[in-house]
Amino acid sequence: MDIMLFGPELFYLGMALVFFCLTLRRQVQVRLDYQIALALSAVGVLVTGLCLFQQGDLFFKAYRVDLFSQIFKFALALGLFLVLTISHNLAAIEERYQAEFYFFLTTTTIGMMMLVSSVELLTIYVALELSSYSLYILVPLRRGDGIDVEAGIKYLFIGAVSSGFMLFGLSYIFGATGSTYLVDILPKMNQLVNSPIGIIGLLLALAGFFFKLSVFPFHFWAPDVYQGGANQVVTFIATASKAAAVALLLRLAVLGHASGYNFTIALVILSVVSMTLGNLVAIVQKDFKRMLAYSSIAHAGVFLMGVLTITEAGYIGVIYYALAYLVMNFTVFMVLSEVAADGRDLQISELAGLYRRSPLLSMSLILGIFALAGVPPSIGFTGKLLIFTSAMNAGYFWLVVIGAVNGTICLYYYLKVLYAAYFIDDPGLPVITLSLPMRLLNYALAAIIIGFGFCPDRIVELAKAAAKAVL
Amino acid sequence: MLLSPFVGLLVLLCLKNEQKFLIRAVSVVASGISLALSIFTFVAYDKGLGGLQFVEKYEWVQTFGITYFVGVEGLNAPMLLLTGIVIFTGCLTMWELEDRTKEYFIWMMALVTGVFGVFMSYDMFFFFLFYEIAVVPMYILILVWGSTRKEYAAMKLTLYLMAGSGLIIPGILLLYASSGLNTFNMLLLHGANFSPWVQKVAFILLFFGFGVLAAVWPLHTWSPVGHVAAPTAVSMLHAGVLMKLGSFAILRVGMYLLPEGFQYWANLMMILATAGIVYGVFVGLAQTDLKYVIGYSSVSHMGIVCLGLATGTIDGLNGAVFQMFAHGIMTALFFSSVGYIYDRTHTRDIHELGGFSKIMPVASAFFITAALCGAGVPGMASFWAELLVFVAAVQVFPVAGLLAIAALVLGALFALRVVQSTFFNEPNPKFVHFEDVSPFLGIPRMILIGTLLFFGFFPQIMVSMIKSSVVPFLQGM
Amino acid sequence: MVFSDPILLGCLLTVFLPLSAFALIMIFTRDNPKLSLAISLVAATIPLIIAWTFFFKLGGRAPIIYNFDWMVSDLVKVPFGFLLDPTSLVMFVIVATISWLVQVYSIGYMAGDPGFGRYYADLSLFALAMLTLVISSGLLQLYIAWELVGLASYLLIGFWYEKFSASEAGKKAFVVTRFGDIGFFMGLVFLVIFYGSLDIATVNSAAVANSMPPWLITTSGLLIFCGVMGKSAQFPLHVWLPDAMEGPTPVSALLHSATMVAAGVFLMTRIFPFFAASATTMTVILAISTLTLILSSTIALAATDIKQVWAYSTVSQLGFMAMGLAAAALASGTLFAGYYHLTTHAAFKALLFLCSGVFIHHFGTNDFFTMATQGGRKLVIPMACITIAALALAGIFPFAGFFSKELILTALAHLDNKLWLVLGLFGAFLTAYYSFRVIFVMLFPKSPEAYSKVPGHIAHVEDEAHGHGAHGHADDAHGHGHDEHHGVPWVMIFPLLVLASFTLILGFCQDYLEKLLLGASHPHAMNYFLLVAAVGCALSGIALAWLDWGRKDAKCVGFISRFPALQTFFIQKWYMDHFWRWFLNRFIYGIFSKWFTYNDRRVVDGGVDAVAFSTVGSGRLLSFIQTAFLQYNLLFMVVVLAGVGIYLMMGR
Amino acid sequence: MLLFNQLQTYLYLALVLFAIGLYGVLARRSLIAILISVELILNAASINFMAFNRFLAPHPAVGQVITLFIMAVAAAEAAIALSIIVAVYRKMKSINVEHATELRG
Repeated sequence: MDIMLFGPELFYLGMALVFFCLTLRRQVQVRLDYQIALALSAVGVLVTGLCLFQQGDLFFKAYRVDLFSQIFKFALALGLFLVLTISHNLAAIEERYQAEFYFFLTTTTIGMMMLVSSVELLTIYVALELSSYSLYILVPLRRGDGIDVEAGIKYLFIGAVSSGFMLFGLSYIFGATGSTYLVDILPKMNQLVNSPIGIIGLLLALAGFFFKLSVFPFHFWAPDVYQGGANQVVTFIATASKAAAVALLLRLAVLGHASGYNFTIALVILSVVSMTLGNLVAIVQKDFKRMLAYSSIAHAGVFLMGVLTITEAGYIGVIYYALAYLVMNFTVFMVLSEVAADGRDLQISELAGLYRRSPLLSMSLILGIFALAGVPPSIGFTGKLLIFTSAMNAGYFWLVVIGAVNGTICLYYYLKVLYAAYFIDDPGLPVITLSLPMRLLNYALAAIIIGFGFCPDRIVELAKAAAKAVL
Repeated sequence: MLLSPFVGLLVLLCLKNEQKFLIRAVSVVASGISLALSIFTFVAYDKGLGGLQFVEKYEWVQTFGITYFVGVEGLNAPMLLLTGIVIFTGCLTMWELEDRTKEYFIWMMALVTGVFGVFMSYDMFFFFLFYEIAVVPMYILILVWGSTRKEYAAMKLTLYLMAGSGLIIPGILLLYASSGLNTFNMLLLHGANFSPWVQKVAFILLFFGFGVLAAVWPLHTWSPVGHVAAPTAVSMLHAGVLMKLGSFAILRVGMYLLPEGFQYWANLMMILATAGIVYGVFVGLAQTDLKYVIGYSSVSHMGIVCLGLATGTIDGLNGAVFQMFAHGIMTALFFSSVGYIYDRTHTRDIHELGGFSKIMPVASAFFITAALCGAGVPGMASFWAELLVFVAAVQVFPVAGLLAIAALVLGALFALRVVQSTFFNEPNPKFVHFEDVSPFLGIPRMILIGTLLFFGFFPQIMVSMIKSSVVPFLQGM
Repeated sequence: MVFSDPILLGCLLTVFLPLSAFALIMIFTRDNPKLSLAISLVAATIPLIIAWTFFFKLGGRAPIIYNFDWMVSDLVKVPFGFLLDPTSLVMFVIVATISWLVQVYSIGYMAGDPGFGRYYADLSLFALAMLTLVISSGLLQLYIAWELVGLASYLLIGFWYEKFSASEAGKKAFVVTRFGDIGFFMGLVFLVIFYGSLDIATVNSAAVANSMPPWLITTSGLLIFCGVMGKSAQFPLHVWLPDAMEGPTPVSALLHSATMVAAGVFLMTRIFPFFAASATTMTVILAISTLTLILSSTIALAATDIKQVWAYSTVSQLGFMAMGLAAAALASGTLFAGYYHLTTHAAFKALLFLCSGVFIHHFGTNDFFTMATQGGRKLVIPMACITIAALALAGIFPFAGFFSKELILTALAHLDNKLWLVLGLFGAFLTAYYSFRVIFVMLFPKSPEAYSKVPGHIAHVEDEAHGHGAHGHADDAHGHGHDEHHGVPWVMIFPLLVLASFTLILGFCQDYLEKLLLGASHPHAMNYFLLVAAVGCALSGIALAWLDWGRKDAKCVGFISRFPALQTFFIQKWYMDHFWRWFLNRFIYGIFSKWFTYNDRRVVDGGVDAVAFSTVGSGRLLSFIQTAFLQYNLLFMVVVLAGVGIYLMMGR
Repeated sequence: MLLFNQLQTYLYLALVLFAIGLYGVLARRSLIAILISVELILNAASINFMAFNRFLAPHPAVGQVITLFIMAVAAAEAAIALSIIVAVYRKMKSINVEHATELRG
């Protein structure tokens, strides 16, 4: 067994152990914890980056290491690192729990890394639960008046029920095919869907994955968790966790496609409803994070659109967009957590006067928002266009039309954010000063959003190679 | 040419907020360079040779067949010239801007980059990309520097235009997907055999999508509202250049790639265009806000453009493109004059204004010139354009053509009504103390008038330029 | 090439000198009266010299044509060129001469006006446009110049723009003529499409008749005549011309009597063969112009403003010219009668206006009753000139008007239907009456009280503001300081004398002109009956005027007051203004504009807003799905999943 | 053929168990009861795995391994859930799901 194949996971396991030890200490050293975490996660990014072009199978072929998984692992590592960069001021979490915050973030990262490599049902299940359970705990870690635990409990139960469904569905699939390996299951899908057991099995199984991505109707946790969780935690859920979920879906969607036309139609409907519902409800939100939650539901629909094309182009689009989504969503959350430095929930109206309080942040906000809205030249636009292109190529004309119309609807609430940031001013609000690293981060993010939006070629080529690996 | 506003933008980013003079100077220089470049391409374009010139082409995303492909031909050279002129004059016009100067010019430059990009792109991906770049900064420009119900207007305008994009995306992608060529390159797509269904569906999607920006009736209501709210230079750019993006795109993407679709929908185009011409004039007659009046005149004039396009003849297309150019300059002149007056009096109600010929003879002369141009008085560029369009229209759609010509009477009434109540009669004593346009601020307006007159007296320069591309264009159809 | 060809050079100079004068004055010397005047005068004098030179040098020669490409699209090819043939040469001379005279005259008239520079700039613009119109070789170029003439007219009428009535009149003039021009334009478009060329020489040739179906010729002919109707103020588009008197009087003389309004008639002569190709067109023209003649003459009977009288007289004389042309065409005659009348009319009508201008300038009122009571006849030279002009207008031998009118009446007499002739004679009678109404009032003033019964006349200066319309005080608003009534400056007298001499001479140039225009003089048999009838009508008109206004114990009410209904009808100008106002308010503003606006705000825009609001509303509605209660969410989840499951099972 | 030696028996058993669990999840208002119901769903899945393994699977150990894993995971889940429920109780003094209704819209 090549250690490099399992390198990232091992590294983060070690990192988790470090933090596990740190949680056992008596006295609290917040700065030290933070510095260790940041340093380790930076190394983690490096390690994952080094392992980018590894290839091979592990654990009786239940675990596949290929470019696809490694790209997502890199994204996850990056996501973790980015989240940690904005965790320098964890006002929302009590100091004595901060070490645990790092610990659970690390474990959930491990879970997700395993998730993107799993090609066997049990492995998928275990990895999924590992990543979820850590998040279940992270959400109520926030200090607050009770909405955090409420969010946590909802997250937990919706998650538990979904994974229960999934497991029940997996058991049917296992029964019908006699195997837990995706490779073995795939060829048998065709006859499987003609039996009720196959349909129910597949449907229930997908529930768990849709939950992760917050696709309608498994989206109910998202608004509550986004609002209730600490800003940094939500940032992680909204960025890295989404990327992992997309990766998982990409692996599994082949199953759905093999199940025939009806199944595809069902997925199309779910995609459309997700997009539309997410965008419409987002319009009426006042809380910034809650709005972003609905936006994430809408984006889940977009991802689904790309996934269900089951073409190389579609996969390229989805991979590209997943990476893009990580960056642009992070940008917005970064602004959010910088503005709400005391860890409170940010109302959209509280962005008032941002252009004066911090021009740099307001620029980042504009870029992030425009990217989310799919306005060029940003990675968001390019990614969305790639997905739409592939969907059109696959013949989903109306899906694209609806998607494009949704692109307009979503602009409405995104522009409301800009309106608050650019037009309303509240002279009472103080200027926000940013440290040098934060400023650099802002510039870097801006460069990525614009640069890769305008010159997507390298990423697309990478995504192409990755898509080849998974298809 | 694409680069100069972009470089200007980058330089502006690096400047400090306080260096207002430098900011203005940089933007004026940047826009001046683009003006110079656009004049250069206009002059240097070899009409005898025709076709695409000054081509730049790079593979961009091979997997999806995206190429960075820009060039100049007879159709877009006038548009580039128009953009160059309007942006240069627009930057000069806004010289006095004090509020958040830097951001303002940054967004302006972004917008202009987009506009140049649209006119020059021959790849649908970049075409659309630049199209959106040109549209989106409007939101912030109107929101921050606008007036009169600006929140509503900015939101409405942006959403409306984005809804248009919502139609364009499926349209473009449908072309891309159904061609089977895996390319966004328009010249290559031109050769693709689209099925009749694709032709019809894609054309109507693109027509309405781009038609929103071209203020095709009845998708025009964003335009008066938007113009009213926008700051002067933005109105200039918007009415002068951005609306042309829409009609240009209908020509370049819609008609060029989908000739059968165009044939199928030509009658619809004609009806909407004629409706717009007549309707715009009538509604404009009832307006009392100067900018509303101009906004509706734009609706009417863009109807003429659309009518010209709908004819699908050489004369019609020549006229349409010429009209785009002429109307762009004319509207820019309109808005810059109104903007000047509004900046000082803070009213645009034509009943409240009055006697401005006495108070600001120069400013009024600018406006009156624009109004006369709008009324189609010969000697101005727009006369020729209208002549061409009308001849073509009567030839192809006699009824629509005659109706459109008849609307010219009202056009005159329309223009003169405003001129009379704003500039003639006794001056309103409230405004008597205001100063006339200073020579410096007069420069941009003089440039605009000069352009109008120049092409009014020498239309052949423009027409032969346009024609050099229109003829092969129509042969290709 | 330009310099080697003096004729071309001349043409170009004619066009570009006024143009550059306009540009120079507008841009640089607007605020410097002296310099502006100098520039403008230079730009007027040189064309004058060129015009006369051409007239004598090129008079008898074959037409000279220059054509350059101006704009070449596909079907539309617009050349820029010059056509010098007798028809254009005569008009060229008329325009250049009167234009120059008026410019000279205006030195005195407009002295001290704050807009002096602008005035001369506008005059130069007019000169440019009118001269281009006259010598252009293509109809489209002519149309362009035609529009520019309209523009100049607009600017000059609204010259004193502070006055509402002036700016309103300018607008009216522009829009109403534009109304006709649209028809003209449509006609041209038809010609372009169905014939392909707008070259005057070609259009006049027989080729047109061969290549176009008759209905098309009729249609385009009528459409083009719409332009004539607008510019030459024919019924029902005549309404703008009387209002146009709001402009400075020299402008009225130049534009609104002698040259610009004659452009319509000139156009008819210009493409006379084309018009003549359709009898229907010509009959319509004949009917309209006759109606115009009668209408405007009757209105002139009741006017009290001296300029109004001459304005309506202009309208009627233009109608008369058109009648002459139409009749000639119907009776396969020549264009000479109408054209000749145009020439003579230009001289004597300009004279009339300029003389009136002297009075207006002097007395600061437009009301000739007031002028008379204040001693108008003491200004001897103007009074003499105005009388000469009135005699010419009335058609009394040996003044110019006599000859040209007689020619037109002859043409009318050639028609089968003698009604036209009778109406023409009636018009001549009315003309003589109203012109001598003015003359006799001025020559033999009564006490102011005597005129108090005249409807419309304003007895007291204080009441002027409430007077009939706003015409009562047309010129005194611009305040060019003529409070001390010193003598009339020579620059104003000189043009009067020149024009008066023309009025006297022109009558005897008939043969020369005819030869020039038609190549040969047709010694036509004098129809003595007609001669007697015409002179008789004129004399009886004068006599009636004498009875009503001239003699010592005249009642000073006019014979028309016996028919109060008619009188009101005439004073209200046949209610044409009312009609147009009603039409505009009722249909354009009241129906179309209002309802379209309503539609725009409520339906189109309202629809858009409704979509937006319903989107937001549906968002609000959908947000209720997200209840706070965990188990509802779970239930919803299960139900949807079950639904999808059922769908899949069904579709299996 | 004995009832307990048939695959269907176990599948139905699991299905019933799943249904009971689902009902419990939807109907019970106590968080702990909901947790128990979730465990029932997991157990239903376990039974399925075992049954399929016993009657169909080519490899005899797979289902059993999975079941073991499920038990472990379910234990972890229970631990986490209970800890959160404790937190809920601390803040709300109630473990009734009807009291956790702050977040809506």
